[in-house]
Amino acid sequence: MIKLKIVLEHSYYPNYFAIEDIIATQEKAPCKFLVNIPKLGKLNAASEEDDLKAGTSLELPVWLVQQLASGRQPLVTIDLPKSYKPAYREILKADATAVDLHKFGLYFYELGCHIAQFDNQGDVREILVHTFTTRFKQLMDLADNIGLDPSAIDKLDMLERKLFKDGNLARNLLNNWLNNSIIPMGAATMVVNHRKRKRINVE
Amino acid sequence: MLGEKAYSLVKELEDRQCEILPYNTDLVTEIATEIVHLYDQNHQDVRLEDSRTPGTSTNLMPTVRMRHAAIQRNQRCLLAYHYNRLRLLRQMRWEFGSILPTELKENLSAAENGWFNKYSTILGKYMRSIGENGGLNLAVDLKPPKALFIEVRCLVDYGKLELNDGTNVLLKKNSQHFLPRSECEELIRRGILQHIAN
Amino acid sequence: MDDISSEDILLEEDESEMMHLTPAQLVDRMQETWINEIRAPEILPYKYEYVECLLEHINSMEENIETLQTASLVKVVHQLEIDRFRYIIASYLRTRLEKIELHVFHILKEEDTRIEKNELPYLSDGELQFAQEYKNSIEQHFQSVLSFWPGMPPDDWKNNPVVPNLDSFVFLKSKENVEGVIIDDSDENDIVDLKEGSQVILSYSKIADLLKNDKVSLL
Amino acid sequence: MNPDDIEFIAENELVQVISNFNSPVIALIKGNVGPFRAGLTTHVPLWLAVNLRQRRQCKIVPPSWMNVDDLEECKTREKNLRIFTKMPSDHYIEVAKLLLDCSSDDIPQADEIRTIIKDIWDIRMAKIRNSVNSLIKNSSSFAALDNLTMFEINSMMPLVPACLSQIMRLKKPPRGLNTQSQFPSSILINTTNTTNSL
Repeated sequence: MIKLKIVLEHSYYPNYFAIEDIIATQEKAPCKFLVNIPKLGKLNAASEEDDLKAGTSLELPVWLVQQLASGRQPLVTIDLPKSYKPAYREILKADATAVDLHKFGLYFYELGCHIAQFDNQGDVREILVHTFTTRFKQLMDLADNIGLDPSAIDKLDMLERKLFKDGNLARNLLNNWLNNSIIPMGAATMVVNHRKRKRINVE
Repeated sequence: MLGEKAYSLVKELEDRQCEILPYNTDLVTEIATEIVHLYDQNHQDVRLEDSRTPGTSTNLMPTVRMRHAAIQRNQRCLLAYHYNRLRLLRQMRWEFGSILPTELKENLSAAENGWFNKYSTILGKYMRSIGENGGLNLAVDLKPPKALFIEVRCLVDYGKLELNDGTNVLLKKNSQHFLPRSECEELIRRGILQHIAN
Repeated sequence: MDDISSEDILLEEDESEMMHLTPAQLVDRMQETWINEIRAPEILPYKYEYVECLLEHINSMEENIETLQTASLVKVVHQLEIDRFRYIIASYLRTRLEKIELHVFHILKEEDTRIEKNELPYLSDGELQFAQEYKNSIEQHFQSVLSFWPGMPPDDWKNNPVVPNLDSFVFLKSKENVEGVIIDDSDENDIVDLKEGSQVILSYSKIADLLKNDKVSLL
Repeated sequence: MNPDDIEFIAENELVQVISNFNSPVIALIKGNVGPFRAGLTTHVPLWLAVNLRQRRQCKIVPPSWMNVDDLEECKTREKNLRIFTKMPSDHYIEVAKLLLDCSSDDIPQADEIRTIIKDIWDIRMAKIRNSVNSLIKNSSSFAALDNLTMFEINSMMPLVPACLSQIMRLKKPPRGLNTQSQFPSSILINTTNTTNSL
């Protein structure tokens, strides 16, 4: 199938319209309110009051927490989501390759990048880099179809999956090239998809 | 919860780099309603704040700020949904050409249909501007050239194809032909011909 | 007012170079330009002179061989060569178009700055017009999407344009000896010398200028 | 770029052919080819050689390095040294594949050659994987790649540059915030240290 997108050649880099970034920032982080927020009590399911009271602890999406915690007058303080707390960091430091990162956090790296803003010690950033570099060998083996255990793909986080998918596609193209004389021209991706769907509808 | 609908709208696009789903008018309208609602509430509270004597009664600014964050989030999701659909439309223009299959067209909003045609027009204009001799079609020559002629099989009853040298070829389902590569590349991409590599 | 198009300026500037460029050199330059464009994360200055010159060669060759017999060896050989060059040009221009679309707001802003500073533009006239119309089409679409908005919608999306990641890593070959390339921003002493012909991988931002000055080429 | 793009670039390499037809010089845009005299050799670009061979209008003279003895020596050297040795051609793998696919009859011991080249490729790929692994492990911001061919470098794409770019992003303080980077740059490789060199 013909890929018309060259965009793929350049690795993921978040932007305002990036679906991945929007989905990643929907993940939740614990925070504690420093002031009363009148009228927005309904955000706290455990309470029936009209106002959200100072001192309340809630788990809110990162996009919201980020806004409320920054600026000159923060409304909340952020706590690290559990996957980035010391206990979990220790697990990753012990052996990051053994961890099912998908369960750890679907968007472990993306969320981590956002959270790292609020971690002055730099522990989050350090564990992100450590985890990524330690798990790279596994990722490369998967992409290169070496030591096939496809179930390992399920244990990748979303960023790793993306890298795996692009890397694996390229590796398969390369292997095809090495093994075949001519790679025939193919129909465009969307055309093929469209046709498949049509067939399903008919059946 | 704030911004939930907007989130599910964006979620629709996840892992859909190669297909366009029906435009979700209902959800888009609901999100617009949520935004207007938040906006109105903020408007009211800001007015109350303006008339409030400092130090008296409740400070509404934190509430306003929180709602504003939700407004921005809703807007981001809404625009991301539309933007990424335009990117898909762009890809469709390159893959299907300037005329879309009707079933796909039905999945677009009126504004999207308009955008598709607009994009087609400006792209065509650009291609015609290349060089001094009437332009260059960028929708062909997608792969490095190998041979001038290639073996193809026809996948549908397409009808007559007139070649640049004036000869006519009848493209019937399952018929095989030896054709100039440059003249059948587009038909291959559109799934009408299949390239048979030996 | 004198209306000098970007192409005129480029023509003047590169005329001397074009005069002594043989067709073989021209083809090599075009190929290098094409690969650089594919590999660079950002859009590079448009090489008007190579594209235009090569297209001209193609056109006159096509005219020359028109009268030859379709299946004659000479015609086939010429046609094969033409197809190769057409592919390079088409792929080059497609790559640029994709970058223009993806980074349109960013690219147009940079282009404005260049014009203000009297620097050479990066886009061809055709590309610039396309970019502006493409930008307008997106703005119009967004306007219609946001038409329900009470008052003025926030400008967040305009303040956060999609930008190329200049930190992207690239493979490159040095075309001459280059000294003192800084490879890490956090340590200015972290430098490396590139010998002519040496191949390295590093972050694009460190060599963008070298690339634009023709000291290195991407792989 | 796909492998066929790199192959396309490799097709510019010159090879010798023995034509079985006569033709005066053909003035291509890039330069003259021919004259062709039946039974005599002349240099042509690989793309032309392959095309003529497919039309049975020539035999191809294998490049001087394409023989069992030289390649065996090359393989032994590659195996014994930790660094990457210089290959006899900057496009050895593409040239070998193209010639072995279209004209194995013209090349003595074609099957052996195919096997040795595959072995050399495998040895070098294994080296690349090792170097890449330590490169990423140390999250380096620079590596030398001397003596790797374009096709071999391309085999690392997109994964290797993508992962390095991602590491850079994970390390970097978010835009707008002026916190110091926590990680000193680790340079795995400098040009004098060949054992670490990619």
